[in-house]
Amino acid sequence: MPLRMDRFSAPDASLAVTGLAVARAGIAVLEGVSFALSPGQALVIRGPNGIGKTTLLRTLSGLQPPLAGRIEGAAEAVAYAGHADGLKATLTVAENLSFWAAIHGSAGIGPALAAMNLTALQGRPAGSLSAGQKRRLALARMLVSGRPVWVMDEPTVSLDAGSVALFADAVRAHLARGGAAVMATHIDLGLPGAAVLDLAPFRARPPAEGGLAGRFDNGFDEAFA
Amino acid sequence: MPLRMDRFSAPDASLAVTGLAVARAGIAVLEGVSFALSPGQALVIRGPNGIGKTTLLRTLSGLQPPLAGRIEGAAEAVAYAGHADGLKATLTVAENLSFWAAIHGSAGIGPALAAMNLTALQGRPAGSLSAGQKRRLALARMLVSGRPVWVMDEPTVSLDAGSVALFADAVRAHLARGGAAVMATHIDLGLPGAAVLDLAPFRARPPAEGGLAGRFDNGFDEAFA
Amino acid sequence: MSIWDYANPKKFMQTTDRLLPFVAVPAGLMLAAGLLWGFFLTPDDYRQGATVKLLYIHVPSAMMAINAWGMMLVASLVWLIRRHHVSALAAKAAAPVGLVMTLIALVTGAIWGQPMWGTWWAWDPRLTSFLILFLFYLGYIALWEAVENPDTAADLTSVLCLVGSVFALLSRYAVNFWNQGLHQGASLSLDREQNMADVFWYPLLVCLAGFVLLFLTLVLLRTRTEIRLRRLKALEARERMA
Amino acid sequence: MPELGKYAVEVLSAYGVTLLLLAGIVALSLRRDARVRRLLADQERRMGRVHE
Amino acid sequence: MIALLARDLRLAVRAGGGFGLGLAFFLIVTALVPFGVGPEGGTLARIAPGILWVGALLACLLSLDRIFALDFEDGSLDLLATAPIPLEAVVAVKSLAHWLTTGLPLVLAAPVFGLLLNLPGPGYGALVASLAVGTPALSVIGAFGAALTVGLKRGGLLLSLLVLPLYVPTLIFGAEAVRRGAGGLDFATPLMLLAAITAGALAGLPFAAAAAIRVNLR
Amino acid sequence: MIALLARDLRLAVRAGGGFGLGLAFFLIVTALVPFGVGPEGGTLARIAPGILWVGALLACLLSLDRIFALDFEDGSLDLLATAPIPLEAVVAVKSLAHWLTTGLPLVLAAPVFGLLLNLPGPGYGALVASLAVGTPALSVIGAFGAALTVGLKRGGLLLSLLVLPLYVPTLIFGAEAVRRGAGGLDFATPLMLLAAITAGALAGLPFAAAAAIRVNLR
Ligand code: HEM
Ligand SMILES: Nc1ncnc2c1ncn2[C@@H]1O[C@H](COP(=O)(O)OP(=O)(O)OP(=O)(O)O)[C@@H](O)[C@H]1O
Ligand SMILES: Nc1ncnc2c1ncn2[C@@H]1O[C@H](COP(=O)(O)OP(=O)(O)OP(=O)(O)O)[C@@H](O)[C@H]1O
Ligand SMILES: [Mg+2]
Ligand SMILES: [Mg+2]
Repeated sequence: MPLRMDRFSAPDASLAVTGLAVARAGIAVLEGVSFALSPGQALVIRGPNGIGKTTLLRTLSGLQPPLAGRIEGAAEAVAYAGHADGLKATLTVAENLSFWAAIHGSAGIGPALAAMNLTALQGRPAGSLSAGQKRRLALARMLVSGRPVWVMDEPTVSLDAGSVALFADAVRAHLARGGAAVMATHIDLGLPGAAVLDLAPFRARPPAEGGLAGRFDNGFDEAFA
Repeated sequence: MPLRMDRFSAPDASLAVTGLAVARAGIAVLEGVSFALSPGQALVIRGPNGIGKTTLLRTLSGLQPPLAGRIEGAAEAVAYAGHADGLKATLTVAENLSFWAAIHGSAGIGPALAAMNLTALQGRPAGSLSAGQKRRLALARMLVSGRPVWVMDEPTVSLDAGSVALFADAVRAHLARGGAAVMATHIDLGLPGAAVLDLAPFRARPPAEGGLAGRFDNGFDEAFA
Repeated sequence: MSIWDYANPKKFMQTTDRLLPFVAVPAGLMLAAGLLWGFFLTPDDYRQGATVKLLYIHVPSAMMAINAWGMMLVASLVWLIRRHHVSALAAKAAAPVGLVMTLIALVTGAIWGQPMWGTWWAWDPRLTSFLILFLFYLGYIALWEAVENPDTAADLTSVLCLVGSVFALLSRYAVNFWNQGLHQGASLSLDREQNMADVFWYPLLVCLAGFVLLFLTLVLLRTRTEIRLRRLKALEARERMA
Repeated sequence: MPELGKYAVEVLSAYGVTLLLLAGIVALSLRRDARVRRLLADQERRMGRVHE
Repeated sequence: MIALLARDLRLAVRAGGGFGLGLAFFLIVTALVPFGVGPEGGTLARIAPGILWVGALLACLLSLDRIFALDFEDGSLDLLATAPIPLEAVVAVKSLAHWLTTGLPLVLAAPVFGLLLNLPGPGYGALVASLAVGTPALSVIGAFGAALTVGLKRGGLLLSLLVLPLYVPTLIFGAEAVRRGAGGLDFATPLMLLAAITAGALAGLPFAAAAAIRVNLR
Repeated sequence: MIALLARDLRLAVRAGGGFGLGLAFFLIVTALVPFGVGPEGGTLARIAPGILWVGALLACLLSLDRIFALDFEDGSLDLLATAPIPLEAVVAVKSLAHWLTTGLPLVLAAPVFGLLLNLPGPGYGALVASLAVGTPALSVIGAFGAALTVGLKRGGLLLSLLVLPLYVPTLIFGAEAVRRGAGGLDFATPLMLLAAITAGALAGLPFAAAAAIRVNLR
């Protein structure tokens, strides 16, 4: 793989989470989540639909504040890829990727294009790609972000078997360079070494059973006591 | 399963395709595709990203004209579910589904909600569902369409294992009622009885090698010969 | 041999390749002759003074602006009914030329208006309907530019051209209803003798012919470009497929 | 040069603008034609469809 | 069909205001003009008919891209195109929904805005009548423009460019009717012409719009 | 940062016209008013300053939702919010891109539109000066409104409702400057006030807008 082989400078690739609770639209969905991730490690997040994987990953990326608990590790170290691809239909593949490379101050996009098998498509407008091709482009963005912690929400949706293997290679190379990765998924990613965290046990309990309530509710239950 | 058990009235669930060629943006992507589907059968379409699965399915649904070849079977028999879910974020789950039921003149939405495990969510606005919950709702739409041929593009994207099983049950029930289904997918759908069509051999050849050209090109190669 | 044969790109390219010089050269000659004649060799009008010289550019450009839209309408209909690609591309090729003609008519009219009516612009029906025509050209061109797929673009712009023509006629009528206006009536009719003296009339005819030929030249040239561009797109696509 | 009287500015500017616009559309058309020709020739060569 | 109408109306209401927002925009345009033009009553009264019609037109215009773009983006338009109702009917129903949420409130509230601009007394009848007759044409013409631009990513401004020249005849006859009404003259002729435009647009444009949508979905 | 500006400009151009379309809308508004108001030159000249400013304002307004909504819908805004440039800078750059594609062309083309409305001779300088000084404020204020409504599905009309009142001071001083200019009076005072508004908006609003976006993404 023709990727840069230098290790990451600070901020580094470790991430530790203790007693984290996350909320969606003000309602706690997960609580008591703890894990630690050091450079070179990958964590696969599993759990049924609607348990809160997306919410957890957005919180890790600093897009929303945690309801409770601590996240150690800078949000600036995280590169996030969500359900939406964040592509501009009218820009070409190369233009889309160059933009993110420029924003993150990374050098060339050639290696990332090659790693995701997009070199032949680089002149095409992103809007004319198939679903899987779009996803490959979204993943190539992680490579040019130059950030040590990759946080990805169902990265392999729509990918064919060959592309899943490409993706797994890219993640392995990233880990070998001292990076870390957190990925939510329902299917096998082809990363046997990764730790797995099943979120089912952390489903937030209703406040009546001792679960966390939103901040407002705390002062509120008393008011109506 | 509490689904209606009546067989489909006309138009019926058979679909036959001979020598079909399909084009995307005027460029042939597949050619020479032939298959026949009779009531009770399911066909799984496979092939790498960008081969033309989505294009083929849209053509089968009558959303775009074929470049060449014949499709026997009425477009009116087909219910289509694409990559996009077609949900309205501000309507509730029940409202979304009732709308499609009304458009297709079907009766209640209760059985469809139950089949896709959405009954508990029916009062929620669709915009507040997680990715997998949205997909379940999109699939429930097939059940209320009352149409005999289901054409689905990667139906199980974002679904957890339990939901994939629910979906497989729904498809089996549909087949048992005399319906048919065509599904494009990269992963296992849990439908062992289904026929599989790999599209790789049908990739359109360039016109130089005898492949089909767009209509415009026909008079055109000569002009620049 | 029927006229539809020329809708075949091959036939069209071959024919126009030979034809183009025979249109372009007379266009240049007529235009030069008419404009020079009009500018240097005609007398001033006793009322309008030297501004009468604007006649030789204003009237031909105004007529071509309308005729170009008419040609686009015909070409769009041919595309919609017979699906001849060359026809759609010819309509596309004509639009910028029509736009420029409209612009020339507007600008020269405005310049003429200052001495004649004491204002650059008045909401006269003729002027107003030209402004609307200008907008239609802009919208038509913008729609061609905005659509990626050429066949889709051809279909959409053809529909726009049809609907637009109906509404352009309607506007013309509405505008008349709304304001009686300052502008000259049509004097270019067959019984022209009351309206215009021969000294103005003959150079005007030459200019008219020049503008028509220039329009033809440009449309043929631009259609050839569009066909090549279309060809280029198709080849690029094939290359990607291979 | 004919005597244009007090309308010299109007007449000359109108002729000027017209010639400018006409020359503009002609030049644009020619330039675009040349560019497309060149691109097409490149493309045909690249795809090995050489001809005279 | 009724389900589609109900859905579109419900969506408009849920989208935060529905009825209210078209009105609010109309209000703001009519309120901004005095700020721009200055407050003398005479000038305002003279331009009131025109400004009211231009305001109505812009309020319509601003909500046009809602007609199809959202349904296109989330895939619903694909599904509607394959549904058992003809696409022409879909266009017609969606235009109707647009009119009910934008045009109708304008018709009902127009007298109030006339007041803001010092519209002379006899003009109110003409204002309401002309808006009632003319705004359906605005919605249908707008639906046609929206259908043309539906495939294009945020064709908002292109849509305006395409639609506004098509609006000119409606605007002329509408404003003329109000002007005549405000001057105490007979305004039957422009009103009849307005009605003719509306009838023609209603009869023809849904077909053109449906054709455009089919092309755009291809 | 420059990459972001280049991207936004490129997107605006690719979206079919970019620079052209804002202008086209301005043209159409100024052209529609005479259709509504009637063709007499005197009335038109009197209302020209106000209408020109209202037209510029509406042309700006119509393209506002392009500033953030598209980036929100396709997920880019999430990514920009986690990128190594501050969100305040993102807002500022995006406002700048909006001004370059909308405000600047208006400034340059305004004299032509003045012609259409019979703007009296001395008003042209004031028109160009006031638009040049005032339109940046329109873009920044608009970006703030767009930031407030970015989470809401198609908040287009809500956006107009929020933004238009914020535009009123700019409109008043801008139109006043042109009116004074057209009347041959000194227009330095309204121009200074306009400049003050622009400076204040540029200094403060990017922060408010960035905060609003952060809340909306949560
Ligand atoms: C922006 C302003 C103007 C526009 C858009 C305009 C447009 C037109 C059009 C469309 C025609 C019609 C050609 C035809 O139907 O035969 C025409 C002809 C003509 N215009 Fe203008 N005009 C403008 C200003 C003026 C002015 C100010 C004058 C002079 C006082 C003028 C004098 C004429 C004359 C003499 C003709 C020939 C009439 C005929 O033979 O039909 N125009 N113009
Ligand atoms: N905007 C919202 N408003 C209210 N509730 C929401 C909203 N978005 C999500 N939820 C709820 O929050 C919970 C967590 O959603 P989240 O998207 O994190 O789930 P997920 O684990 O990513 O599921 P999936 O596997 O389906 O993507 C779900 O129950 C969902 O219904
Ligand atoms: N709008 C478009 N313009 C040009 N080419 C396109 C367009 N949309 C798709 N294509 C191309 O057409 C081909 C077929 O695309 P299609 O979406 O049918 O693939 P697919 O098999 O569904 O792929 P995936 O598994 O990734 O969804 C692809 O190579 C794609 O790049
Ligand atoms: Mg999720
Ligand atoms: Mg696909």
